[in-house]
Amino acid sequence: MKPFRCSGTTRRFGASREREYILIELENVAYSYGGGELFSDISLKLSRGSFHFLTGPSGAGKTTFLKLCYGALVPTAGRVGLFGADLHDMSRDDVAHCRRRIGVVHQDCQFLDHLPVAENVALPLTVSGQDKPTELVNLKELMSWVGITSRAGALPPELSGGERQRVALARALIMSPDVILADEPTGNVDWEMSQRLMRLLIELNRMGKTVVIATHDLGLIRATKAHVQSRVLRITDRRMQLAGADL
Amino acid sequence: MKPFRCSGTTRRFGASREREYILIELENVAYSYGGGELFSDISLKLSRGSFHFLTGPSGAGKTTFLKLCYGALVPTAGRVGLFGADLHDMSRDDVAHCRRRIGVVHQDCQFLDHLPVAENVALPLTVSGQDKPTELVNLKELMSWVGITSRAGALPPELSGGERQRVALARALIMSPDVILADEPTGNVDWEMSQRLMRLLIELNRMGKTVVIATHDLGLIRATKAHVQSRVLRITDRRMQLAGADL
Amino acid sequence: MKQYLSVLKRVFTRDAAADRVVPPTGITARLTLFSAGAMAFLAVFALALSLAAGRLADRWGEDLARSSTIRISAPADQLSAQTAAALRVLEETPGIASVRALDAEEQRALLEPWFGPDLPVETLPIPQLIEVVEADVGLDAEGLRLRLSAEVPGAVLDDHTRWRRPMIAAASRLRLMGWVCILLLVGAVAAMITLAANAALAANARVISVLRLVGATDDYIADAFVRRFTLRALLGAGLGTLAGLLAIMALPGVGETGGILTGLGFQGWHWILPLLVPPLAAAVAFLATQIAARRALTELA
Amino acid sequence: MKQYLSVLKRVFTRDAAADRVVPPTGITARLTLFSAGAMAFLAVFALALSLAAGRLADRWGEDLARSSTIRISAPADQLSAQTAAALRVLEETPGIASVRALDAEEQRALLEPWFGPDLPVETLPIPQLIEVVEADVGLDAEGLRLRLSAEVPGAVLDDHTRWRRPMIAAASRLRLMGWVCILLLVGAVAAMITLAANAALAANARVISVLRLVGATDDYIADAFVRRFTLRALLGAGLGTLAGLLAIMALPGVGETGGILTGLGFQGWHWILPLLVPPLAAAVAFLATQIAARRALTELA
Ligand SMILES: Nc1ncnc2c1ncn2[C@@H]1O[C@H](COP(=O)(O)OP(=O)(O)OP(=O)(O)O)[C@@H](O)[C@H]1O
Ligand SMILES: Nc1ncnc2c1ncn2[C@@H]1O[C@H](COP(=O)(O)OP(=O)(O)OP(=O)(O)O)[C@@H](O)[C@H]1O
Ligand SMILES: [Mg+2]
Ligand SMILES: [Mg+2]
Repeated sequence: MKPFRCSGTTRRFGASREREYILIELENVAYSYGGGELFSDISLKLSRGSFHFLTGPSGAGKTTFLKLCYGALVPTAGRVGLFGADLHDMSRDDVAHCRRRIGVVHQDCQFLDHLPVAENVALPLTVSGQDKPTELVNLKELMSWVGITSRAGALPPELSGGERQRVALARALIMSPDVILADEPTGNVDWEMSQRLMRLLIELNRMGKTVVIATHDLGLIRATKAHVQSRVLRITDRRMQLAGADL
Repeated sequence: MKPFRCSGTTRRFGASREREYILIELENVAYSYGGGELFSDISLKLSRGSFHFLTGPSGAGKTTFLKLCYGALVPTAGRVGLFGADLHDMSRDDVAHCRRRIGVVHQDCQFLDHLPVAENVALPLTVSGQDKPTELVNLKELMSWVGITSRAGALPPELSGGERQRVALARALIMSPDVILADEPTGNVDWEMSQRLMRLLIELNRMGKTVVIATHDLGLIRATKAHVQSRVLRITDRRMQLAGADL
Repeated sequence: MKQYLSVLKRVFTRDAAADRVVPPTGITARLTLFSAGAMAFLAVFALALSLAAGRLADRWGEDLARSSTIRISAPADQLSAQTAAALRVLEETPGIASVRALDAEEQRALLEPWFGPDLPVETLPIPQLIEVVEADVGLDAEGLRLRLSAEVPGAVLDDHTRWRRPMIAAASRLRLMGWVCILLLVGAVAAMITLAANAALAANARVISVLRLVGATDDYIADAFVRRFTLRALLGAGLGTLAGLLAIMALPGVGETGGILTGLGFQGWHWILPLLVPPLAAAVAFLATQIAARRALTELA
Repeated sequence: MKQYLSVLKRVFTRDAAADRVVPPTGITARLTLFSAGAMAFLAVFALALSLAAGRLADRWGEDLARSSTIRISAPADQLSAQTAAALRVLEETPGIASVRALDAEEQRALLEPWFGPDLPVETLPIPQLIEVVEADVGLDAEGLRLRLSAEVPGAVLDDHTRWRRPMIAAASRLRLMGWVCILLLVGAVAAMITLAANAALAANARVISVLRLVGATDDYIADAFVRRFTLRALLGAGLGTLAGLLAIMALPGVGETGGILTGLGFQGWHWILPLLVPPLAAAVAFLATQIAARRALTELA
């Protein structure tokens, strides 16, 4: 495997003291899909070990915001820094290498439909050349935690909606990433399962991972807040606000 | 437009007194995807104007059950009756005509990605040859109710997750179907919007439509039960049970 | 059959609404268009080649098979008598279209390469040549030979068999080559369009399942695709045929002197043949898409 | 260039894990395989045709251009003297490979069709024919004609120009036809494989975006596809070429008597040419997929 190239090759972003601490940084970011601006002037620092919820009405831009955080979209104004490097200065390969440090659960979970579930979960290992036998232990553990062991040999089109989301979560976690971005990871699973998945994410957060979860489920947020110190970000009226005690 | 062929051409199903009343009927139905049986011995009559919730853990078979109800799957045992006709006796065209009387919101909303949202909503009208100008008033009203008027000209891939679900609901309702089957229709929308969508479904139910909603969101079920007389079906342990007052 | 006719009718009845449900552009559209076009272009070429070979073979066949020569070698005083006798025999022989004794001028032209233009044909003891052109029914060469030997002792019938055999073989070989080419191309056209239509349908599997789920009948869905691909193949093959015809007309003509190899082109009613290529391609596309769409549909509930 | 070499190296380094990320089968796979195969098959045919035409043109060119005839018409007593004089002149003329006076037997064979086999050549006042074969450097026909008219008054040089012109034209036309076919097919191969690779990539757009999102580099993704399609085109074209060669060998041979039209096949080092078709197809597929994959990738973030 090649040495990690995400930072170092490009100009450092942020003050050097914060470098180790701030993993993803947005500075006065605005985004527009071509029509009016979806949101503007968003500044945020995601530091190591933080836990954020992202909420807001449907169509407010939660998914768009997460895409900015992993470099799938480039802001129309402002700057995005990933692991200390400015997104603008990063090559496509640099972005690819950064993605290995960011686990993403997409809202519309997409898989390689011709590979069984287990291989889909291991896909980030495969494409980064790390599919060693030692990792397979991890794989088994992860799959049993999200409760898809019995479906390990199935193809993705044969999964139920909730199973797809759990497989997507497992795939996001398999590389043991520094940052976990999950977009409505519990939209299709029942309450017990969603609690179980949240426990997994809380556990990972305790181990130092940065977690951002976009969700519209206020009940989930309330239940989680009891177990972990988290901040709730709300996108409304083209602005991002820190939600107060009203939750 | 051709006369409706869903019933009449094939053998009548059920006793003749119930014919007008029972729209969809399952008799000792079992289903298996090839492995073990997913559920078995389910009997259920969906009568005109009834309101059902369908719940159960992820992977229990909610989506599978709904697919049996609109003829997308054929039961491995037992019989399914659609609008008084036995599914086994129906031709492919009969099934297609029945689908025009059943509005379905799929869990993974799929659209024609090359047509704008408005045309996707009107698609059931187009394929049944009913895209008359009079229907377009309906279309506008429906789109504004589910809150996607501003996105009417967008292409489906440009929608947010919640917007997709609302477009799918609008498409399911455009033909003013007798039966509405919705699979997690509020999995990706916020609480206010989900309440708004439920009000629409309750309103339609009051007008005599049969409604079945598969959801894992117990809060939604509780909130809705206050406004409409509904029954909650739960699939667990390969059986379908009527949930009691514990909800 | 009757079913296909009604489908055909539907295909050529434009339905703007139904047309829109199939994605309009994309790589598979270009693929169908191009493969129909390229194959039509090649088919026109092969057709031209094959027809030219056919004409060539016909011409050789006729020139060589239908004409024989009778050579009368006799003392100068008997020559004209024997010639007259031979002509009499020939006139009574069935299967002969025309008979003509060559005059001195023609004989000189024939001999010129060997003797030069100044040969005094009249003074030489050279034989008289009679050109015999056979009728369509054919000539009984052996019978004629027997009668001639009986009545005109100095006559020798040369029916060119010796020359004919290799030429006929060569011509039929050319013809064969042309037909092999045509067959190959027809096969390639059919396979190519079928595969392109299948690829396009596979790429549109989602469109098909969405349509089926919102209550479209099989006919509606299949027709939308069949119409699209049939018209596309027709257009592509039409353009390809046009390009092929233009290319053939643009090829430098060798003119009359070219002899056996002139005329890689179409003559007379043969012009109709290349015009059959586009409808043929459309028919193949129609069948291929029809079958592929139905197969794709029955896999859906 | 150097970049492409390193990519080439990667392409032929098997990576089982990377291979699995591209869907193994499906219609686009068959499409690539078949279009490469069909086009290779046709290319082999066109190549054979073109080479045969080339050989034919060469042979005619040689047969006709390299040989001339000198006809010596003289009174019987002067004939042998003039013949000897002409041979002397010819021996001194540069650009002549060999010279030979035809003997009576040969002259009789030439004249037989007109006079019959019993012609007493010796007793006739027919001219003496001398066959002249030119050397590679070429013969100055005008100069020779002048010298002959000075030294051998009865000699006439016939350099076959009259015969040669249409034949050469016909031969070059055949050659042209062959090359047009080859060009057409090379173009069709390239376009077909490009389109098939593009269609396959379009069908796999989702695979590409999933791979990109889980952190695969552009090189990894592009290589997986390029490897798949290059090998597939190579296999398809290999099978097509093999089939084409077998078909050509299976065509009935006309043998020596066929003359100008024998030998639709490969001779000598020409056997190497059809073997170049599969690598060529693979190279086209390599470039097409490489370009298409990179284009598809830069559209993704
Ligand atoms: N590719 C695109 N082109 C144009 N507009 C887009 C595109 N993607 C998203 N949008 C629009 O931008 C807005 C924000 O989308 P986004 O997906 O970020 O919303 P969201 O907050 O995730 O909503 P939800 O809760 O429904 O998933 C929506 O109105 C959507 O229609
Ligand atoms: N095509 C298929 N082939 C094989 N197994 C399938 C197929 N479709 C679904 N299954 C399996 O059947 C079970 C029930 O699936 P179903 O989609 O009905 O569940 P569900 O109750 O809708 O779950 P969820 O709440 O997660 O959507 C799941 O375990 C799923 O993996
Ligand atoms: Mg979203
Ligand atoms: Mg489901």
